[in-house]
Amino acid sequence: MIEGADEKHVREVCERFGERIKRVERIAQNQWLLLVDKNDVREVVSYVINRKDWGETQLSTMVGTDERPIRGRFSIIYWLSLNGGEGDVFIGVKAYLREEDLSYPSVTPEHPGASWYEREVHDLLGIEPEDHPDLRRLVLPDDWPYGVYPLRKDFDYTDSPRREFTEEDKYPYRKPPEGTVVHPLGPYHVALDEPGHFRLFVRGEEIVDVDYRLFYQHRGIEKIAERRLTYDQVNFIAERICGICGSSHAVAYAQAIETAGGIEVPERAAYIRTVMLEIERLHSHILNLGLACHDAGFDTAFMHAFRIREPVMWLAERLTGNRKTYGMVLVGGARRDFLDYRKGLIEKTLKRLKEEFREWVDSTLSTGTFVKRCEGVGVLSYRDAKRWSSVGPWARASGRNIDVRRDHPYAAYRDLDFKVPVYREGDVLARCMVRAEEVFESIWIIEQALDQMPGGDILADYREIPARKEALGYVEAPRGEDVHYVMTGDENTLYRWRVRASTYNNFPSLPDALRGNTIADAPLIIASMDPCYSCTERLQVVDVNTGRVTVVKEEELVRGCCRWE
Amino acid sequence: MALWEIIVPVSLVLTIAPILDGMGRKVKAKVQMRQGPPILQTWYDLTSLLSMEPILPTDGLSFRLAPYVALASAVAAATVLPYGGLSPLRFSGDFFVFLYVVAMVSIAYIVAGFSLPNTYTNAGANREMMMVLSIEPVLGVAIGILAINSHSLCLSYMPLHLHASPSIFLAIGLLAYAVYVEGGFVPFDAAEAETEILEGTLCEYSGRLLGVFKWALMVKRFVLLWLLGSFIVLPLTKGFPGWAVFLLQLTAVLAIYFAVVTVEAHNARLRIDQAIRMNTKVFLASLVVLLIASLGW
Amino acid sequence: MRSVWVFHLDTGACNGCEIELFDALTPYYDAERFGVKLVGSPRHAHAVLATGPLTRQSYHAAKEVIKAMPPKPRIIIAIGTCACSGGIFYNGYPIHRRPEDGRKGSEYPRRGGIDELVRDLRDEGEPVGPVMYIPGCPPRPEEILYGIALLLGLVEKRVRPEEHEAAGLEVGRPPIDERLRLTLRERLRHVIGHFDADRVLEDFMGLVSRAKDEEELHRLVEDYRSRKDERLGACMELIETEYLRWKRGGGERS
Amino acid sequence: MGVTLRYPFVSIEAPPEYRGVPHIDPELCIGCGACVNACPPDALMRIDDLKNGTREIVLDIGRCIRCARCEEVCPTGAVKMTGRFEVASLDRRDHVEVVRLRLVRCEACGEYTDYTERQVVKALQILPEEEYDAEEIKAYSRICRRCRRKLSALGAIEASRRFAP
Repeated sequence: MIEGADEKHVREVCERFGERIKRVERIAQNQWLLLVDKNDVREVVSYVINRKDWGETQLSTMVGTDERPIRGRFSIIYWLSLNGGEGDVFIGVKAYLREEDLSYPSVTPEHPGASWYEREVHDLLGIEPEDHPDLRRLVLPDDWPYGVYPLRKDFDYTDSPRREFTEEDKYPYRKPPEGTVVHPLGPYHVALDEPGHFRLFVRGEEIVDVDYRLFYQHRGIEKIAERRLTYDQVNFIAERICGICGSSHAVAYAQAIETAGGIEVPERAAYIRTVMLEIERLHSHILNLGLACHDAGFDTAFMHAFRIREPVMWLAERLTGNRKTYGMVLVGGARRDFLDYRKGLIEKTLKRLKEEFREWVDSTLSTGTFVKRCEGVGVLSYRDAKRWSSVGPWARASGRNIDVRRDHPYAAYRDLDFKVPVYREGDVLARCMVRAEEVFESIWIIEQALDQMPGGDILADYREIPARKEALGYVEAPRGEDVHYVMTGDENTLYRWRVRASTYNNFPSLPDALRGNTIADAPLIIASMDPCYSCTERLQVVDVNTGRVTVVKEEELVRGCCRWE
Repeated sequence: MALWEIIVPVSLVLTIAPILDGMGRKVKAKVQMRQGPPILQTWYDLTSLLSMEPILPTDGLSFRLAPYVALASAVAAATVLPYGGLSPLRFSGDFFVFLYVVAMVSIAYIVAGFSLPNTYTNAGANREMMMVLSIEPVLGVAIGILAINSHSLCLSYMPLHLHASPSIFLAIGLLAYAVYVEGGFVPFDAAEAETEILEGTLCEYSGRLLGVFKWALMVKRFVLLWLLGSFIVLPLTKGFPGWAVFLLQLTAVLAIYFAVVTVEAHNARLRIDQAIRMNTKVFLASLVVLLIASLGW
Repeated sequence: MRSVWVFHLDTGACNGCEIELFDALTPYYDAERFGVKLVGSPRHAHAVLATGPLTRQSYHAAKEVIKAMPPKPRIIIAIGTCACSGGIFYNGYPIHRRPEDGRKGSEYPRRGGIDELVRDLRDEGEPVGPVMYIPGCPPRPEEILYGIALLLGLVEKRVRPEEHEAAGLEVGRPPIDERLRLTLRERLRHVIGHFDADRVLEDFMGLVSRAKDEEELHRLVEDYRSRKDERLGACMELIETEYLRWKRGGGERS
Repeated sequence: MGVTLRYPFVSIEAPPEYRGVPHIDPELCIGCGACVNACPPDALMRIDDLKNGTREIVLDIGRCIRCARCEEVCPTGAVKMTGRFEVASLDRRDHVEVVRLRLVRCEACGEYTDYTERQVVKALQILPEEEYDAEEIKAYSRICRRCRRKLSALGAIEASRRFAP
């Protein structure tokens, strides 16, 4: 047995590949790093992903790093996780790439869920996945020059090179399939709160296929954090990765650093974090349910959803000082304590919320026109959900039984009891149901956490965070698994930080859910994924055509659809 | 016929339609537990739009004329309806004129929508077309039954000469449905859906032209509601003085409108195919009613 | 103006401002009271509500949106710190900045956000109306309402530039030893967080200045503990202990 | 049964826990720049003018993300989060707050040092009196780093002469 393979699943992988696993390193209690040759990456990754008896295996994140200043090479790590009660295991498959030869066999042909990750390292680091079916630009702006890789260490974070940008060499969208017309959606569309450009290829009102260009919100966060900010400051930019599930990102980041630096978080802080994460889930789920109603033209339900959500925002403001960006997380613990009167506020708010939300769900689900719009619409099959490594309510509505809180307990979740709702239908209605049920579960979790909250400090005292330590931090955000990878650096700054938001894993499966539906349902389906483009940091999509027989000329189309671009 | 007999009702309709819309917004706000905008808000919006120079995305004449055609048609529809004792234009067969000019508003909307190479306006025009094609027959049949019953083709004469029969009540029901759908109220507002197709045809209009178009649509709604209100009120108020009848008509229209808005507030928007399917069913039902009516029941 | 139709323009925001913006339209805040209506097309809009630090990818689209608006009044409402000045992301590589603004300068007011686009448009000769800046991260719905009300002339402006010459050499002296105060403050930050720590410490210093001797101080502390939250009480006890230890250690200066 | 609040037609206050816009108390600020180092979005800046001997601590609340890190690290309590939130304006200059402090002038070379007069006063409050002689420190603090280095070098030479004449 290879030294370090002290866990059943890891041992099995090592036995299966023998000598080809060059080294095993346990970098944290539940995280193993397997070093392989770059040509073996694809095989090892697909072996783990495809082990049917290992439950909901998942590509959790993939990181490319410019390790030239330390080791003279680039590195890639595919992080796989086992979920669904199989054990608390994260397996990283790592390979080094020499600068002269940055190509390696792509994993995408085996597991489509790897597509975006590989496009991203291609964009940002210049790593070349061979046989990748679609290596179009994903992350960087259209007017970014080719051959400039911002995440390489020799790139200054404030540089912002441009290239001449002409109409012709805009983003290479796919040609619409025979007999279809392009219906553009976004980047500025009322039903998409955030910019993203979709091209729906439509026949009549039916969506035949979809192309997209996203990442309008790519803000270079990882680079800013590696160069401009200190460990504690990064908490605040992490929180601003997403304005809806920001706290999840801040916690995921802090947990990654704490794991890497061996910092023990006081128990009370873990409970405080848990309560804040659940409060965030409450407001996020109610928000999303409200927006789904809005997109279905049901404004009254939208208004009422926001009305009953508002006290949650007020509660957050009184607990943390801000309605949305809680600023509660520092490396090592929490920033504000729950005094007795604050606990009282939580209890009071939850009591009211529980009643009002139940009423809201009942009345909304008894509205025939609304249910008609949601039932059987935007179906994502279990196969597709798994194929794309989807996460969160989007995956759970399609039958994937995964939830980081249960499968890889962090903060205080180990001590708490809760159910994970799973539906098989995979339609918009199922997603609404998952969210509605999770609201009640969250309330229950908070009640328990308040009851069991231990005493003690809320912020750990630590001296220094050692350099060159790697670790993952993960959180079940309202939209699903958020995974942060960190490699610590010198002088109180990060060497590498890779943020993987939940929408990043969900988005690529969206075309599968859109196909076969009508343009009228597109905004609703997109909303039901609860996309957070800003989380994902970079995004754009395409849409459908009109039912006219005359085929609109390509140029006209471009003019028509580019009007808002 | 004096000129004032036309000017007064027309200016009344032009003034009241936006106020009615403002009231609707207020009612909706109340259902949603909000304070809502002032009742005159729609008027403020209109004046603001009418004072703004429009942007013309195309040189096409149809794009520029469509709003005015729509407004003129809607106003024309208003002139054949009875207001208390007054009917600005009444002649036998004005019922066909009414159907025609109401359809003209939609046609202007459709033409405007197709005058641009923009998929949103096209989708809006397309949906409006499907909607009109599926609902105009119902409207026609409903009024047709009323015409058969009253042996008249004049809209101001018909309501006064109806005799009670089961088919009449069914016909009024059909008329109410047709008015609801034709008025573009939720759940039948797919053609102007903001979140789906950015208000369809209107998405490329701006400033004055947008104002005129919106006004036309409001007038159309008002005219349809007035038609329905008249068929309910006039048969019950034979022999009342003209002003009283007018006030009762107005009250009826307000009552119907509030009911409509409340229904609107409690529904999601139907997809166009769902709406069409529903309209088709209603149309088939209307044929049955027509059969009953022609049998004299 | 009694009617403000707004188009929402997200130039790379984190969504925080978006949801607060939505909130401002919902029952508790109801911006429709002032005639604010969210519209789906820039052609209909009197104003754009801009959020986000203006990423390069969204720059071109954002420019098209503003050009698609009627030339008058074309008001820009910058919502949130990012739109006002680029926020925490201001000098990241995918953020649009005018070349002359640089990326590492220490100019003030801080540059960035939608302003970069507005100035570009003005340079191109496009008419652009006034820009209302509503900072906040994200701004509360009340702040957004306030900003819009300010634009409509319904409320007074409440901020002005502040410049102070801090010439005096008096820096104030707390009633307890400064070194002890700083040590306790750091310790309490770990116990209940800086926000409550500052308050307890202040309360304690209040008690010290009120108390004539240690006995009275102890009484006051006991009284405080009986009135206040358990956690605050525990902190107060910790402070008192440390204070007395320091004092008995002969640390007090004359 | 509407729930709409009357704001902005009535004035309201944010809850006491609210982190509003920060404010620098010019009476308490010593210009140490701890807040500048902690500020994630660089809304706080320290700008030294070594020619005129002034230091500006600049706060731009239009760049501030209201994380309250400045308040957390400020040693004198000069930076405080206020409950204010009504800070919208048509002019960005309204958002800027500047505190100007005097830098210490080196008594040896006449150049300005990179710390303020007030920093020295504060440091003297913190240093335990029994271990240091206040007067000596005070005198020492009025000499810039470079001169101090020079002095200690001279001192070392002087001392070495004693042993190796």
